[in-house]
Amino acid sequence: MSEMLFDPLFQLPLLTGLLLAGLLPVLGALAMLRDEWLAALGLAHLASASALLGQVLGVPALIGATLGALGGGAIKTFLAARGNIAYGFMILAGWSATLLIGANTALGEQLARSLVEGQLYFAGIAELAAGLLLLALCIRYLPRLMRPVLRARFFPRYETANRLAAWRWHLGLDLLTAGGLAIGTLTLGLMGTFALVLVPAWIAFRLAPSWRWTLIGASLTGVVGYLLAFVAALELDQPFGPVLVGGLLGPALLTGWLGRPARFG
Amino acid sequence: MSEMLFDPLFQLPLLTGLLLAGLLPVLGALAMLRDEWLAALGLAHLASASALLGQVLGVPALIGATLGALGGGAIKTFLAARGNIAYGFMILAGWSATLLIGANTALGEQLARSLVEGQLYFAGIAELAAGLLLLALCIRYLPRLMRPVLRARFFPRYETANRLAAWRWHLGLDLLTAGGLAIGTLTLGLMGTFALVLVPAWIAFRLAPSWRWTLIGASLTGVVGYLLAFVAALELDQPFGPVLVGGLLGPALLTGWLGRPARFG
Amino acid sequence: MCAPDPRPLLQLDALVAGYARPVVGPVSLWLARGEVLGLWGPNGTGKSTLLKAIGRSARVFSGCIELESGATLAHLDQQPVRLPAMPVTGRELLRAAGARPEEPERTGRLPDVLAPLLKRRIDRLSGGQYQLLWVWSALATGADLVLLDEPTNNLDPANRAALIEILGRERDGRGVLIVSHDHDFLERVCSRLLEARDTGLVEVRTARGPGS
Amino acid sequence: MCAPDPRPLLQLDALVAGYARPVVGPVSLWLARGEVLGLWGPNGTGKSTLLKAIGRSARVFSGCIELESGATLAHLDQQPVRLPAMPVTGRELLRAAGARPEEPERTGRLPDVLAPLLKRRIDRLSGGQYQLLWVWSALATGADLVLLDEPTNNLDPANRAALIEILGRERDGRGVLIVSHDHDFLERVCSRLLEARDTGLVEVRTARGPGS
Amino acid sequence: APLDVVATSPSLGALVRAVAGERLEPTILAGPERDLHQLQAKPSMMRALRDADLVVAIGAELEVGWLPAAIAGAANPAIQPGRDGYFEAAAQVELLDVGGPADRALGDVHPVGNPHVDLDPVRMARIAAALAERLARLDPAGAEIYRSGAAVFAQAVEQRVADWRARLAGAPGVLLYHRDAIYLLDRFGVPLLGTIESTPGVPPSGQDLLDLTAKLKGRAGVVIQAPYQSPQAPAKLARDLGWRLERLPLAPPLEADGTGYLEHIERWVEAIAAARP
Ligand SMILES: Nc1ncnc2c1ncn2[C@@H]1O[C@H](COP(=O)(O)OP(=O)(O)OP(=O)(O)O)[C@@H](O)[C@H]1O
Ligand SMILES: Nc1ncnc2c1ncn2[C@@H]1O[C@H](COP(=O)(O)OP(=O)(O)OP(=O)(O)O)[C@@H](O)[C@H]1O
Ligand SMILES: [Mg+2]
Ligand SMILES: [Mg+2]
Ligand SMILES: [Zn+2]
Repeated sequence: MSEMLFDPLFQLPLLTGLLLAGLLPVLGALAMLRDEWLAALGLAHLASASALLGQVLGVPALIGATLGALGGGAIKTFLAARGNIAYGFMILAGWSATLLIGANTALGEQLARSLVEGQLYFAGIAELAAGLLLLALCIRYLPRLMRPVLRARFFPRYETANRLAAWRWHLGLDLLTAGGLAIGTLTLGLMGTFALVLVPAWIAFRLAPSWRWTLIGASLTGVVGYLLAFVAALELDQPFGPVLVGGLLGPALLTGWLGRPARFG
Repeated sequence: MSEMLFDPLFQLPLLTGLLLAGLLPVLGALAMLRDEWLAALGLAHLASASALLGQVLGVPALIGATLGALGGGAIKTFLAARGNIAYGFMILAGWSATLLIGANTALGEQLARSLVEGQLYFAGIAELAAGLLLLALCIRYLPRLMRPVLRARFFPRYETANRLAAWRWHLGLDLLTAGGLAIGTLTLGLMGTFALVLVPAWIAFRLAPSWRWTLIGASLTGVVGYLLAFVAALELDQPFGPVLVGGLLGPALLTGWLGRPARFG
Repeated sequence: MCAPDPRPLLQLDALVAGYARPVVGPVSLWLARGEVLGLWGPNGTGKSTLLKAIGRSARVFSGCIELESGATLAHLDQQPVRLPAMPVTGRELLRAAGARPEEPERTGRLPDVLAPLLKRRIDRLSGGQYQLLWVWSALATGADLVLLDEPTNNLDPANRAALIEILGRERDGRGVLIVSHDHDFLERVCSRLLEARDTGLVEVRTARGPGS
Repeated sequence: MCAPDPRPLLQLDALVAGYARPVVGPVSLWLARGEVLGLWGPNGTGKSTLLKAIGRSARVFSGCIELESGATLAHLDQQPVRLPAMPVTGRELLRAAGARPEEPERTGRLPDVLAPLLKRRIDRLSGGQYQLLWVWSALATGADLVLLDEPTNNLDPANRAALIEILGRERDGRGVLIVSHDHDFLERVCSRLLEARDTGLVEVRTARGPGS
Repeated sequence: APLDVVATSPSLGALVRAVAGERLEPTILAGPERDLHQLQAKPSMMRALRDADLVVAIGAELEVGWLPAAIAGAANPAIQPGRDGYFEAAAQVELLDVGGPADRALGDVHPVGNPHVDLDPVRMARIAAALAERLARLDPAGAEIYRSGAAVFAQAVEQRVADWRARLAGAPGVLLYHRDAIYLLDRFGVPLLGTIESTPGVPPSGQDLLDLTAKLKGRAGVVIQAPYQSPQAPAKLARDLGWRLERLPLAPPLEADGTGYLEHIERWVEAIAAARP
């Protein structure tokens, strides 16, 4: 087993994934706070649509997809759309646009999706670089975004009352989320990214004693779940994405069971 | 145009779809009330997984899928899981199971999705019968489910306090939702079903003066959007699903724009 | 002081309740039909937790809660449920609670201020308007035991007086347990008043004695 | 009655505000730094709407709102925001509001009752505990104008007294506008008191006159 | 074995066995039920690619969604595109559907030409010859075996093509889901009556179905779909037209060799020939 884990073939993927498994849950906790954990699915649907559109116009799929995700974040800020429902609408819009573009141009829709979705075992130096870029962006911007995010959640009137340039940090966070999820999807695949955003944050929200520990706990849960899944996938020779989901759902079920509503008597 | 609409080839699909376009928004309004509009996506992912599993075991896909959706509803009741997050977990569980089954058996995961997804133009007498069954179930059970649902939303403590056999109506509603969405997905496709559940209810929640009118308004929005989309899809020779989504997103954007947060001054 | 009814509607016996850990108790009390029992005490002493334990939504660590068999409960939270966009009218809300606004003979007369609100969406009511509707929804259900948590929040003096009047009419065979910080209000509506102190619940004299 | 300060912090001039339709006004009032202005009146007369209009979250139909340029606002809703599962401590909540619980010299002394709550998750506080934290969060921000809506809800007499004391200390150059149904509370903390009547806002005498 | 050979599809695996006989045992990445347009990677796939001396792919962007990334991830310099260790079947023969959508009404094409060459036995024989040369270059010691293996396979194909041509002469035609069998139809002059999807992955519109039914009503034919394709539309069209519906994989079973490959073609021929009224 250990020799598999240290097989140089899987070192770069292991490292890149580890980075994302630590970062995505932090973005996930912020998304959970804002009730926007559906972000990964919403943005991914927009990204496939715009990857396809990009191909029609001769833009490489990767660039088209990234622009689509970032554009989705920007449009969300612009429409002042908040909450999961915004991403629900994104799913619908992206999905139908993909099908309509597919039906009216010479480009296959399935191909577009598989082009913008990565698989961990393919991760190379480019994905690692993207992960490091995400790390840098998070270290630079998350600390200063944290306060406005919490404030907007608990004191929604403060922002409006002070004509704060709220759109600036909303845009910042929406773009950071979109970018982070795009990098996650390109590296881990959509399902792994969705799982890393949703599950560790959900567990941490139940158990953590404070916001600080929510972020730390979510990140640790992500990392531990990731490592277990990595080993399990290698051992059992399985695709990584679904094993990661399984590895994260286990602890979630346990948490849910432990924290089930107190019974009477 | 009109001759297309009255082309006997399309009469059965038109009728079946019309039935569903009137019913699904009502289920959607209930789902929106419970903050469970993600149901369609969650159940569909479970249904694909179980359709695939069924094929491994030699069960016909349709039965496997239906059992999967109903089982999802039952498990949700059993775990007392509430809200969209329950369906978020269903998406993850169903999706990873599909991929794992796909990767380890002779059944491709591509098939899974297509097994549970219908297309309106294929609707035949079986789909119409399923739609009528849904109509009958809704007429029979929705009126008596309405009060407990509203009560659980606004007076969550009443149920617990009275040891009401709450799980019975929760199960009833979860199963009705699962069944309704399964029939919708088999007939209209996943995207059309998701759109019919989410969009008309969202519009009605903003505009309706009462719960009664929310249900009526959602149903009417669904029917009108559906008819427009049906004609448009035939006229423009487009796949029906995305056109329906487009036809519903238009009014939603308009509603959102009209009801945008009041500006200062 | 003797129980007006030999078999109380509700009886708590050395009840210790809480969440992950116990936060209140041991508490013993009883409540008979026809009584309005008040409970007051400092913030955070576990009054709401006690109501939740009776309403089966907090955990019981020891002791027991005995409720007359078959008795129905209406339990309102301290903070009314207000949701961002809810296309439900006041009348529909009352119906959902189990009240019949059309049949005043069964549920008592609707307060005058509420009548014009019944046609409006509840997400467009003011804080006090919703509060009154919320409290009324519990009283109009015909539940045998009504648990109210801070019912006077947000109410203006006139509506507070209306609530006092309604509760005064509530002596018809059901039991009401009210948690409030409004001492004057409790004095006016309660037949007995308990105070939460460090030593446990202590009975306090009120203007309206038992059965007054 | 003369303005204690020639340039008021806040001035409303024949303001008509509401949502889809106007619900309050025309209202004219002014508030100078150092004042605590109280507003009371029946349920549904538009007090909260007025605060929202000042806080730029209700629609202004006519008239105008003038705020000293550069003045910052803290606006609390009538119903505190309580979310089902929120792993945020009291201290983190205060920080998010812009308060510095560690620097009492800047934001005023923290009420004694709050200190032990700062380490706990806010979803595990009692109604009154959270209410006090919530109100304090607005006062500790250093905003120039603080809008409070029913701050005494859920507070026990001791905490209510603590709030009165805190507000008494608030005369240091900021303005506070309080909506409440607790007339006694308003009398104690406000330098001026306005009553919402059908005819508009009417000034009422209080125990503490202007500048007392 | 002297060479580690990885084939993306069972058709190519069968071809490797046909050429190399016992000398080489190819690792096959996807079973016949898999859609080669998309594939989930397992760790064993990455190891196979890292250790491979030769990757045999279909090419023409059929595997573009995963193979380039997998090869890059495996960091095996020998199998990079352009090197001797990377062999594309589609690059060895002339392709159909080159140069953009020739006939929109019949459905869509892959941008650089239709890659599904593995259903044409004649092209496969030519590919086998090229593959033999490539293997010979990588493993000179086995050159004789490879060349003779390719020749034997070509002969076997030639033997059967005449029979197949005879059996398929005048076959009424096939309705496909995707343009994945056009090489076979083109080889034997069987008409392609249409494709059910108008674009890969896009469900047919109502008009498509109407047109197809209207156009094909009263004619004879057979609907053939791959196992991973959505069954509803083919089933409905088959029902409406009164045709047989065949579900045939695009590739032979995993363990197939040259004979197994020809057996696989035989199944297709049989299904198409049986449609004769
Ligand atoms: N969900 C919870 N989990 C853990 N502890 C809780 C929870 N809710 C309340 N508590 C704690 O239990 C104690 C009692 O809370 P409770 O809400 O019952 O007080 P209360 O008497 O109703 O106070 P108030 O007058 O402020 O409403 C408090 O110390 C509170 O912090
Ligand atoms: N979102 C809304 N949309 C439409 N009308 C509203 C809305 N919110 C409140 N109203 C109506 O506006 C009027 C004023 O409401 P507001 O909340 O300002 O009253 P208030 O003076 O604060 O009352 P209370 O003392 O009960 O808090 C009421 O009649 C109320 O029904
Ligand atoms: Mg309480
Ligand atoms: Mg108010
Ligand atoms: Zn293809």
